[in-house]
Amino acid sequence: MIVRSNREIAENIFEMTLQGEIVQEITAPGQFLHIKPSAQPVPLLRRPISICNNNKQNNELTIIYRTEGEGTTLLSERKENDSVDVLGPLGNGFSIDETKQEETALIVGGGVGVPPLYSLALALFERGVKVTTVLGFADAASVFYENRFKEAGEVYVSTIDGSAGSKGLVTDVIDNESLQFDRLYACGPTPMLKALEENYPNAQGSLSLEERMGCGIGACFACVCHTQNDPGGSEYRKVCSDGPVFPWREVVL
Amino acid sequence: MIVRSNREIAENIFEMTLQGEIVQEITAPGQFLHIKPSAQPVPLLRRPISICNNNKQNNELTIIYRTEGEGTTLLSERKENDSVDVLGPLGNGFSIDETKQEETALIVGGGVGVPPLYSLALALFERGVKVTTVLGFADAASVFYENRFKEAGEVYVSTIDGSAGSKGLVTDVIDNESLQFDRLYACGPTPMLKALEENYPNAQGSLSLEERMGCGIGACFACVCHTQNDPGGSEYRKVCSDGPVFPWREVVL
Amino acid sequence: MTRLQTNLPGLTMKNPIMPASGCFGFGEEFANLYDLNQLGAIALKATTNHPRFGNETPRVAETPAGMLNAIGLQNPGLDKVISEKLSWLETYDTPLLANIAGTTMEDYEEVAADLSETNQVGALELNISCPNVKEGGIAFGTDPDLAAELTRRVKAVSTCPVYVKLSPNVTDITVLAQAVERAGADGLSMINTLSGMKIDIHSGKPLLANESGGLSGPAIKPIAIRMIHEVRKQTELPIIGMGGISTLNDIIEFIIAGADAVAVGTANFTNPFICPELIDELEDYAKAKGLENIQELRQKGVNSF
Amino acid sequence: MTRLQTNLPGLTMKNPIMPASGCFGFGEEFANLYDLNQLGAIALKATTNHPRFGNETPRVAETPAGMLNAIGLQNPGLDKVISEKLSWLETYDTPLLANIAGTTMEDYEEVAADLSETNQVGALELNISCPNVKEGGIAFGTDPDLAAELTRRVKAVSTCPVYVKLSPNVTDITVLAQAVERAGADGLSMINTLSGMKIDIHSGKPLLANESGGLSGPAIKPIAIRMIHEVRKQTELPIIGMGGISTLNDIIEFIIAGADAVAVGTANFTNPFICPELIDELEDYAKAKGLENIQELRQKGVNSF
Ligand SMILES: Cc1cc2nc3c(=O)[nH]c(=O)nc-3n(C[C@H](O)[C@H](O)[C@H](O)COP(=O)(O)OP(=O)(O)OC[C@H]3O[C@@H](n4cnc5c(N)ncnc54)[C@H](O)[C@@H]3O)c2cc1C
Ligand SMILES: Cc1cc2nc3c(=O)[nH]c(=O)nc-3n(C[C@H](O)[C@H](O)[C@H](O)COP(=O)(O)OP(=O)(O)OC[C@H]3O[C@@H](n4cnc5c(N)ncnc54)[C@H](O)[C@@H]3O)c2cc1C
Ligand SMILES: Cc1cc2nc3c(=O)[nH]c(=O)nc-3n(C[C@H](O)[C@H](O)[C@H](O)COP(=O)(O)O)c2cc1C
Ligand SMILES: Cc1cc2nc3c(=O)[nH]c(=O)nc-3n(C[C@H](O)[C@H](O)[C@H](O)COP(=O)(O)O)c2cc1C
Ligand code: FES
Ligand code: FES
Repeated sequence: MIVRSNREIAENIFEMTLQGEIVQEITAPGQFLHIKPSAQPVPLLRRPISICNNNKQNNELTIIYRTEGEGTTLLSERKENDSVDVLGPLGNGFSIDETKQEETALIVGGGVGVPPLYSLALALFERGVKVTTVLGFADAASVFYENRFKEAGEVYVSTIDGSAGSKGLVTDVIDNESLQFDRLYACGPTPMLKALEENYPNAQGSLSLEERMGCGIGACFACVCHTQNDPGGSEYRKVCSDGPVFPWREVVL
Repeated sequence: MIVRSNREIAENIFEMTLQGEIVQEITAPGQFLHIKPSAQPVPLLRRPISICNNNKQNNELTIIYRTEGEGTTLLSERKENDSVDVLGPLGNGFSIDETKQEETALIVGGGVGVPPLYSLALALFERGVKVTTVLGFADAASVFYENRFKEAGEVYVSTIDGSAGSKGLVTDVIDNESLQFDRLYACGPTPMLKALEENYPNAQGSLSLEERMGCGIGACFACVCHTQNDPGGSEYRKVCSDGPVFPWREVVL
Repeated sequence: MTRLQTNLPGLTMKNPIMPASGCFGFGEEFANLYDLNQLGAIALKATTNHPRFGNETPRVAETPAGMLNAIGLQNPGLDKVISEKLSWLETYDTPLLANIAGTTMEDYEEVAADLSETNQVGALELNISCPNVKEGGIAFGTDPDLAAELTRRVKAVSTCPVYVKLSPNVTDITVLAQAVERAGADGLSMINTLSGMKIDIHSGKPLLANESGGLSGPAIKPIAIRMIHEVRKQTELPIIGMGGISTLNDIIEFIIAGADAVAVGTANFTNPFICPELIDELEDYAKAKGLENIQELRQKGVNSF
Repeated sequence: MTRLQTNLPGLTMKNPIMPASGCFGFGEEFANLYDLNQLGAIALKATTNHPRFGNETPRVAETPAGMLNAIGLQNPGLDKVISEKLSWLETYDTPLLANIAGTTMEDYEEVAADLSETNQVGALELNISCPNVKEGGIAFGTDPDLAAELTRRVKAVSTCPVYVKLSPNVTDITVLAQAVERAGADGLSMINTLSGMKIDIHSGKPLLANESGGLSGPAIKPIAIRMIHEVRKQTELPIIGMGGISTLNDIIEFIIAGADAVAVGTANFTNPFICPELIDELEDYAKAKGLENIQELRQKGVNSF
């Protein structure tokens, strides 16, 4: 795909717009791209990055990524009109059909778990669902897309150090604001997902997982996770091809 | 150093101008740079490339290289204002003091052995030496710097397929034109150097060698060659730090 | 179109290129991307007698020009491999090399007997070298006597040719190669992964849940080439070469070193179309060089053509 | 400034970083670039009893994230090393680790006795693993009994501590480590290069004149880490870790894996200033993390600080 723009929108957080035919193949919010950060054999593997939003009219999509290590740092150095080796869209995204109009969807995102939730929020909003979003970040410098999510509904932001929004975790926000919901959608660090699972054991909805990947297409078995209610311990799901989005309580976090 | 220009001047032959303080440290024509083609660990090693010419006034030097493999291909992709990781100037170049004014120097270059000879030709010319240059290339498409060398004296070009200049090898030119000389300077493929050594066993002057290198500074012993007149076989020279320029018949080709 | 034809025991191949075991599953995912009939053969994921979940995650880690994996032989087990995977593969006419693994000799015998009985696999590939399974699986690959005995026993119960996949984690790979040759191996696959480790400096712990894993990718290519070159001097057995292949030149290097066919592993992750791309490139290359058969390159240089 | 202080048998080091044997000559070339007193120690180029020319060229070849070398132990021989190299090094107060090599046990004894007698070397490093010398040098490093006997004999004639440099080209490196420990080794250096090969596809011949060579550089780091981790579980002997180090994070990874000090080899070719740069970075890092001593990182993660 061709880089249309690539800019830092928060501390170490980049938003990249890419153009290419594969945008037409996107079927659901929450799918991801598998990106080769360099044409050379170092770094060797592709990096999974969620699709944040897309525009089929002009074949563009947006990704948002944090410069974690070698691969994402190389990605941040790409300039307009550079080309990027992209495999995708991969995986199964969020299903929104399950959520009815007039129902309330609570969207909870943490850090770089936020991006895939953006197109989800828009899709739910368009469907007539009432969307409430809670976004958690480390600090004020890391906050991004707060206003964007407001396009879909009410937005709460929390930061761990309290430098923006309320101080604390996303779960604190939900408690303090007594947020109610029919469906719960989440993506973020595993401790956050676990806390949500504990607090709302009977929630309906889905969550998006991360795991280290090889192939990204289901062939190498690098990315498996256990399923819940599996006494034998032999059941599994592949995050890349069965996920990355799973119904709440389907897989072991 | 900073790339000032980088352009293809013949088929797969690039001329790059680099700017940096190290230009001040150049002491003789024939020294080389040890260039890291990529900041990443692939390709790992530096590439030795001769300094073709330099301009101390504006801290610029020129190199000319053929895109052989991975490293030189990466180098050819560098654009104006990119920076290049350069070690140098390394090695000992051609000594011109040995050649007196009014003497005739024959300069013989083959392929990418031609570049280091250019500043040599200019230096000899400035010294008042009569310079005759013979340049050999594969074919017309590979010819470069023919006119540049004319700044220093008469120039003969030969190509193996006869598509430019006379058909044949540089040694054919010297024979056919009955070129006479007091000093012989050469750089090019080993078979060319060997032919010159055989044809002119008593020539005075020097030649520049190539060898695969590790460190480029004399520490790793990757680049040694045997010396002539060494019955024990234990004498050696390091191409990187004792050379790359050696007096005729000092080292085994 | 016969320039690339490669006939090895049990494997009549249109070309000498196959995906390597464990890097291609049982082909289903790649069948969505291209026609598997283009492949010379398919090396299937290791099959064990019982289903295995494998190791916990993380199972992969990246290293300079390489990767570590500790999948732990996850697979659906012999019965399901036969009933689901092989039956699905039946629609393809590409020969199958069934990789088998186990923790006892009896495990191997059981899987080998049943798989060869299906008549659907062209040959078996004994994974005696997978460094990820702690139950002793590693010993088969490093002890020449055990390797020979295992080969003999598997040969005795198999109706198709048996290739032994050698481990590079040994002092002298030629000793292993000769041991399994004497025991009746029909061919060799080499090399499997090198045992390696990456430590997450933040946690201070090995990054892989299994602590160590198998190193694959371009980083190991010089080791694979050296070992194939060494073994080729000792035996005329067919060698399926692998270890870091990702370009046409890599394949030529392996053939010159002594490989009769090659397998592409890790590169499938970087570029899922790598196998058909390399097959096309090799065909074009053979045509341009005027080779009657690609094996003419063996022991010779490109310049000879 | 004592955060990096590292005291190993015979080597009282300002910091745990030294250039690796064979990648630094005897220091003369680098002394033109920076003050050698900044280094924790210097591992000298292998010394043999008689001068050696070494192998023919090409002696180096590049591989993905690595390089092969087959220098063949070129060195001026014991007498000249003492009279020219050690006497030149006398002006520095950096401890020296003298790497010694040979083809017979007597060779090693002779070199060890004479070098330790000079009182100028802090410790000896037995290169029992150099894969380039065909005369049997490789056997010392792969046979635990030979390695132990060699260690015992060298210890007997040496007046300074003896480190044994282990070869990674073995089935189980812990067996070698334990053998030389029992034989009295004062420390271990690991790892030496892995035996590898590159073929020039144009000529069809191995690129190195020696055919095979030793693989070094980032490509081998996961193998070095795995081996050090394994050996550390078996012994409390000091370990000088090496194999692909080129960044601060690499050094931390080696220390966590179990290394007491580290050596930087191939990276000196890519960046001749790498050693002093890494020393500065490690000092800054230890300061920023508030470490009293860099060894606090051992077995722990960075997050603990
Ligand atoms: C389905 C999915 C979607 C993701 N979406 C996003 C996103 O939208 N924005 C974003 O910033 N990050 C996202 N991540 C995380 C992102 O993949 C990692 O941050 C990235 O791979 C780190 O690569 P690196 O080279 O910078 O780091 P390095 O640490 O150098 O990477 C080394 C290796 O570890 C892998 N790795 C490291 N961290 C992770 C991780 N958290 N998850 C999976 N693999 C990892 C890398 O892919 C690589 O193979 C997603 C991960 C998954 C699995
Ligand atoms: C002192 C000296 C001066 C040189 N000057 C020039 C010059 O001015 N212009 C020019 O085009 N070339 C010159 N060369 C040759 C140039 O170094 C090689 O063409 C270049 O290193 C090839 O690198 P690559 O990555 O493109 O090829 P690859 O084949 O991918 O290189 C692989 C490895 O082999 C080494 N190598 C390959 N060919 C050579 C060679 N001929 N000599 C030394 N090492 C080699 C590379 O440095 C690298 O380490 C010179 C060589 C030496 C020794
Ligand atoms: C993720 C992964 C899984 C593997 N699984 C198997 C396996 O099940 N059986 C086997 O014999 N080899 C297995 N291998 C080894 C490969 O078949 C191959 O020998 C090795 O990776 C070297 O080739 P490469 O560098 O091209 O990957 C696996 C390799 C990888 C990377
Ligand atoms: C060119 C070269 C020469 C070497 N010579 C020696 C030697 O003489 N003695 C020795 O014990 N190791 C020698 N080594 C091995 C290194 O000391 C080191 O163990 C190995 O290169 C791994 O470290 P690295 O990856 O940082 O280079 C040599 C390595 C290289 C690259
Ligand atoms: S990454 Fe290969 S199966 Fe998921
Ligand atoms: S390249 Fe290292 S001594 Fe010449």
